[in-house]
Amino acid sequence: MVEELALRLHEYQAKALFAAHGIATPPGVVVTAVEEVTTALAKLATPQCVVKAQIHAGARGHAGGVRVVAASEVAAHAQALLGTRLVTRQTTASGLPIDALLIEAPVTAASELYLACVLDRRAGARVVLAGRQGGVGVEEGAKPASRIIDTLRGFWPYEGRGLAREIGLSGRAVAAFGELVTALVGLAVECDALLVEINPLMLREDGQFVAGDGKIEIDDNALFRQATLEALRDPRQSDAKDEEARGRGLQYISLDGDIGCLVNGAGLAMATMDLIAQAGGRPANFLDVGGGTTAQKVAEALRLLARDARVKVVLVNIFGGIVRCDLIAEGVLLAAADLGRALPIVVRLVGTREKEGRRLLAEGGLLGDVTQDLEEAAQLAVCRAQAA
Amino acid sequence: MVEELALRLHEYQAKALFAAHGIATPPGVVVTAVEEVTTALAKLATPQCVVKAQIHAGARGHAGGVRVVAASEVAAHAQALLGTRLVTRQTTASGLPIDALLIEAPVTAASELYLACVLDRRAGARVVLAGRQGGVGVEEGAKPASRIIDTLRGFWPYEGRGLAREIGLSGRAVAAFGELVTALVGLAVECDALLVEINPLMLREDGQFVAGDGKIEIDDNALFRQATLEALRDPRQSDAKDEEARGRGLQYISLDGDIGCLVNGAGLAMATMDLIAQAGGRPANFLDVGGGTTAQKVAEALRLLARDARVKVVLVNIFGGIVRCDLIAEGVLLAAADLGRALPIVVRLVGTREKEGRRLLAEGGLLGDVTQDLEEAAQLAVCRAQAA
Amino acid sequence: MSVLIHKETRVLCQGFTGKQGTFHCQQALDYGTDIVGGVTPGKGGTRHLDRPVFDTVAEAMVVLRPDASVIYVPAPMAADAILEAAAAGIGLVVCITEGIPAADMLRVKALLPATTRLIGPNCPGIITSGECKIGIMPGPIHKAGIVGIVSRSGTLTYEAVAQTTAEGLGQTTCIGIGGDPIHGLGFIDCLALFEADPATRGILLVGEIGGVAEEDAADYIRAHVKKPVVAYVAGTTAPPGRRMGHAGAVIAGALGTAEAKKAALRAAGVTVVDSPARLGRALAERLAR
Amino acid sequence: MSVLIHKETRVLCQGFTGKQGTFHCQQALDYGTDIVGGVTPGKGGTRHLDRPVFDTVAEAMVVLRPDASVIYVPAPMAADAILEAAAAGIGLVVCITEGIPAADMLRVKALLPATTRLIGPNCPGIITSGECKIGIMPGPIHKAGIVGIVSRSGTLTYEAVAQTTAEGLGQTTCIGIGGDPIHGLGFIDCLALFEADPATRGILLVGEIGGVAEEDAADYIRAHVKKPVVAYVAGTTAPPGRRMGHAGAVIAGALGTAEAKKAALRAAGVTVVDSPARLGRALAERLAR
Repeated sequence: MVEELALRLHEYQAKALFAAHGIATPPGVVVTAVEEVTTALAKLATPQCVVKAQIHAGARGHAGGVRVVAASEVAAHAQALLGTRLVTRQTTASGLPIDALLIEAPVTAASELYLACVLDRRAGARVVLAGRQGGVGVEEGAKPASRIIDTLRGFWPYEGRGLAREIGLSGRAVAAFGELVTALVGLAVECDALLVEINPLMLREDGQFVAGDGKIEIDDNALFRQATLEALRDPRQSDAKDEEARGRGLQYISLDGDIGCLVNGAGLAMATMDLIAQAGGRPANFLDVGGGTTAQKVAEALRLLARDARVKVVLVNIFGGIVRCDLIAEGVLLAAADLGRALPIVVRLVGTREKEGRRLLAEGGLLGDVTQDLEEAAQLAVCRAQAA
Repeated sequence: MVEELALRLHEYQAKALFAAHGIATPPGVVVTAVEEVTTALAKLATPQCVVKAQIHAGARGHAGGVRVVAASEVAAHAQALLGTRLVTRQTTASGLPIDALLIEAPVTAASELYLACVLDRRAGARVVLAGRQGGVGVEEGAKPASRIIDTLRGFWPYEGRGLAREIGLSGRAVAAFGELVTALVGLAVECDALLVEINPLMLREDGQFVAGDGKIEIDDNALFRQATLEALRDPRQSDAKDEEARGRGLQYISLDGDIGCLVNGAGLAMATMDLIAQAGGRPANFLDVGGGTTAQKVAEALRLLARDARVKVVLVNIFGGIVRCDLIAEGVLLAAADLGRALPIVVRLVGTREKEGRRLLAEGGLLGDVTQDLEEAAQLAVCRAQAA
Repeated sequence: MSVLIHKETRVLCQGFTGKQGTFHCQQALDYGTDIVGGVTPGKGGTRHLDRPVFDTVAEAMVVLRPDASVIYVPAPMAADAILEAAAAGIGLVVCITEGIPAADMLRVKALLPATTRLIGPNCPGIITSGECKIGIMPGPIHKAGIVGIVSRSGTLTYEAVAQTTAEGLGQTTCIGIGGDPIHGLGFIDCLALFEADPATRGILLVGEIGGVAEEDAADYIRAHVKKPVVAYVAGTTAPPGRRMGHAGAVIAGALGTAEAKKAALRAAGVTVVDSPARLGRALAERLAR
Repeated sequence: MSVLIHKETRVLCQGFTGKQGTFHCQQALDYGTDIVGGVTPGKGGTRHLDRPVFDTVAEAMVVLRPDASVIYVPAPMAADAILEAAAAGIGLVVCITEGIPAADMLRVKALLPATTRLIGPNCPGIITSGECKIGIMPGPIHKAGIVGIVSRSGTLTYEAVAQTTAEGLGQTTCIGIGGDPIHGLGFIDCLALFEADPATRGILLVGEIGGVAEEDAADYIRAHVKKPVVAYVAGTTAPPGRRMGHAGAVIAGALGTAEAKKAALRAAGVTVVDSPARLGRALAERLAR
C-alpha cells in the first residue's frame, strides 16, 4: 500500500507500445469474444497458438491462463476462458475477470532473458536491469546486471551493448541489445512509466530479440499528460469499490479482515493496521480521505466502507492537519444515520478543530465510541468487531 | 551556400505544427484551387480574409502575396494568384510558384512581437530570441532579449516568464508567454528544427498570443528520423536541377553567371567562386560531387551542369582526397562525348591518383584545358567563357 | 537553536494567491512566520494578505530577499516552480504540492544546484516550534523544546509531535520529508542537521515500508549520530506489495520490509517502538537515562 | 614535435570493418599510422586488417590501450560512438562521419568530458606529417615541416597542405575541424596548441563565411599568438544566405561576412590572402622576414 500508484496495462497493450517503439513482439491478435477467433486464426496462420488470458496479475501459466493450443482447439479454449475469472498466486481468491485473450504465434527462442527499466527510489533515477536468465527463474538466478540512468545524460546504445557483453551476449545480439535497451528506456521516459518489464525476453538463433511478455506501469501522477495511456485503463481489473473511491477522489484498499477503516494519510493507514494487528484484529479495508475533504465526502466514504458485507465495525482514525476535525465529525454524523445501530463506529479524532469535532459528535448523539488515544481506538474497534 | 542545409516548410505547415504543440494560430484554410474557396469561406465565416501565397520566401507583403480581401473577392483574388509565380525581394527574378493559398480570419492584435528558437553556432546551443517589436521592423527595433538553452537542462516555463518580464510584458501575458516559449522550444527539439520563428507574434488584448506567421527549417541531417516532416517537402519551391541533383546525392547551387562548376567540397566551391570573380567572371552554377563518387555520377553531374543554357564553359576543379582523380577523369571523358566541341571544359585535377587521372585525360583525347594550378584554371575558364 | 529555519527566516510563497497558498500562508502568518510576499505569474504589482505579489521569483528576490520559499502551485507546474526558486538563488525550497510526476522530480533532482535545499514534495513541510511554520502542519500541537523530528509520513508526523508535546519535551524543528519516490532532503540529511544542532537533544524518526531509506539511515546513525534516536516504521502488517514486477525484488532483495528496517535501526542503537503511540514516551525514557 | 598525435599514437577505429573504415584504415596503415585494432558491435573476437576487433570500446580499451579513436560509423549512430569512446576514457576522438544531426552534436557537446578532445565531425581528420594520419586526407601531399594548419573546410585544407609542401615548408600537424555548426575542437583550441608547439613556426588558418569563429579566432590571435598566421576566408563573393530568417541577422548582426572576418583577422596582425592559391607563398614570405 505504500507502493507508487500506477496505471497497469495489459500484456497486449504493453506489446502494442513495444511495437510502436521498435521492439519486436510475436505475431498476435486480441479477441474479446469467441466469434473473433476464426478471423484471428486466419491472420496468424499458424498450426499452434499460445492463448494468453489478459488479466492484471502474473503467475498465469500455472493457473491455466497461458497455454499452447492447436489452432483447431483455440475456439473451444477461448469459450472456456472468456467471461470467467482467473485465480493465480498473485490475485485474491476471487481472481480477476478474463475479458480478452491474446492469441500469439509461438516463438522459438535460443534462450530467455530478463530486461526491465524501473524507477529506483534509492538511486533517485531510472535503472535498467538485464539478466541472462529470464522467465519465472529471474529472482532465483544470477543477479541481473544493472545500470543507473543519469537523468540528464539519458541512456545511449553503447551502454546497452556494454550490458549485453556483461551478461555474456556475443555476435549479432550485441548491437541488437543496445538498440533494444535504448528503445525500452525511451518508452519508459516517453510514457512516464514507473516500470517497463520484458520477461521473458526471447533471444532467437539469428541474434534478434522478441518480447515474450510485457508489463508496463504508468505513473498515476503523470496521467494528466498521458491521455492515450489513461484511455487504456481497464477498471474491471480493479476492485469495484476501489474504482468507485477513485472516481470520488479517494483511495481505497481492500484487505481480508472485518474492520472498516477511514483514515487520512498512507502512513497513518499503515500505523492503524499495525495497531489493529497488535490488538488481535484485522482490517477489512482502508479508505484514505487525504487532505482537503468535505463532510459530504467523508459520509460517502463511510457508506462505501460499510457496503463491504464483511465489515463489522468502522474505525475512523483522523489526525487533522489540513483536514478539519469538525468536517470529519459532520461527515460521520451524516453517514451514521444510514449505517444504523447494526454497525458500530469507533472515532479517534485529534488535530485541527479537534474540540469542535468532538463537540459536534457529542451534540449529534453519535452511537459509538469516541477517544483521543490511538491505541485505545484500535483496541476498541477490535473488541467491537469480536463482539459483533 | 555555407548555410546549414535545411528542409523549409510552408507557413501553413508550420502553423499546423504550432497548433499540434499548443501554440494558437488564426483560423485558416488552405486552398490549392479556386473551386475550394467556397468551402473554405464557409468554414471561416468571416467578412474579411487574409489571403497568403504559400511560397518559400519572405517579403511577400510588398509583392502582393499577403493581402486582406473581402470574402466576396477571395475567389477572384485566388484565381489571379494560383498557378502564377511570385517575385519578392527574397526570390530570384523568376520567383516561386504559388500552388497554395492560406486563407485566414484576420486577428486583432494589441501589439506584434518577435519570437524564435534558433541553433546558434557560437553558443553551441539553441537560443531563444524574444523581441517586443515584431513584424518587418524586428531587425531595426530594439535588440531582442535572448536566452541560451542549456541542452541538458532544457528550457523551463519560468525562463519564458523571465523573458516576458524582460521585454516588458505584464498581467496574463506573462504566464502565457512562459508556456508559449516552452512549447516553441519543445517543437524545435522534437522536430530537429534549426529554426522556428513566429513573426509577427500577435498579443491580443486578453493576454493571449497568436502566431501571425510561421517559419520552420528542419535539419536535413535529421530527416532520416523525421519521416512525417520529410513528407512535407515541396520540391516545386526549389530549382528543378537542385532537386534532380539532390535525387542523385549531389548538391547543386544555381547562380547567375555563365561558368558551370564541378567541385568537391563547399569550401572549394566558395574558393572557386572567389577566384572566378577575381578573374572577372561569374559562375552559372555549382555542383558538389562530395566524397565517394563514381565515374558515372561525375558524368551525370557534368550533363546536369551543361543542361543550363547559360553555361558557356565547364570548370572541373577537384582536389582528390577520398575522391579519386582517375574516377573524375573517367567521368569527364564519359560526358565529354555528349557535350561536344561546343562546350569547352577546363579541368584542374590534383590529389589522390592525380597522375592516373591526367594520363586518362590525355589518352582519352579530351578537347579542353588541363592544369594543376588553381588560379590558372579559374582564369582559363573565364577566358573561354568570354571567348564563347 | 533550531534547524534550517527560525524566527528571522524570511519566507516567500509561490502560488501565493491560490486557495491553498492563501489558506496556509494565513495560518503561517497567524503562527508568527515572516511571510514576506508571494509570486503568482500575471499578478505582479498587486498585493495579497497585505503583502506584495510578483510575477517571477527573480523579481521578488530583488525586493524581498527571502531565505526560503514554500510552493503551493499545482502539480503540473510544481517542478518549474522549484527550479525557478533555485535559479533565483533561494537556499531552502519547501514543496507541499502532491501529485508531481516522478519524471519531473527526476529532472528537478538532477538540476537542483548544491546551494538549494529542497524539502518534499508531497510533504507537510518544516516547522521550528514557536518560531517559523512553513507548511500545512497544525500549529497548535507544536511546542518549543528539545526533540528533532523527521518523518516520511504526513499524518504520523503529527502523532510524533503531539506525543513529544504531551510528554513535555517539545520540539526544536520537525521536518516532513515526504513519501514520494524522488524527493529532496532525506533522513540522513536531517539526522546530520539534528546531530549538529546544540538545542536538539533527541531525535524521532518515522519511517515506512518500501525503499531502503531507513536501512541507509541506520548505517548513518551507527557511524555519525550520538544523540538518542527513537523510531517507528509503519507497515509491519501491510500485505506485500505486488507492484514493480520482479524488478522491485531484484533491486531491493530482502531489504525494504518493516522487519528488515527495524532490525537495521535496532542494530544501530535506535529504540524502535512497535506502536506509533509510544514514540514520545520512548524518547522521554531514553533521555531520562 | 607536433600537436595531439605523433609516431607513438595508438589509434583505434570505430566502424573498423565497414567500407569506409576498412579503406581509410588501410591507407592510414600504409602511411605508417599505428592502428592497433577496431570496434564493430557483433564482430568482437574476429580479426580485420590483421588486427583484433572488439564489440565495445571498453573491451578494446583494456587490451589495446589506444590513445585516439577514429570514427567511421554511419551518421545515426555516430554520436553514440563518440560518447562510447569518451566514456571508455579515450583522450582524442576524431569523427569523420558526415551528416550527423545537429541535435545529436548538441548532446555530445554537452556530455563530452573535459578529458576527451573531439575533432569533427564531418572533417578530414588530423595528420602529423610523416608520423600519424587519422582521417581521410591524401597522405602523399603532406611533408614533415614547420607549419601548423587548421581549417574549417575539407578540400581547402588539402590546398593549404599542398602549397606548404610545394614551398618546402612542410607541416607539423594539420587539423581539419569540420564545418558542421556544432563541432569539437575549434580554431582557438588549435591555435593554442600550435602556439605552444616548439616545432610549429607558422600557422595557416582556412575559414569560411558564416558564424563568427574567425572573428573570435582573430581576438585570440591578437592576445595570445606570437607566431605568424596567414589566413584565407572562402566565400567573399558568395551570395548572401537567405536562411535563418531574421534570427541569423539578429544574432550575428554585421558579423559573419567574409569582409568582417578578413578585417578582424587583419586587425589582429594576420596576413589575409584573397586567393586560396597563395596561402603557402604568403606564409613563406612571413617566415622569411
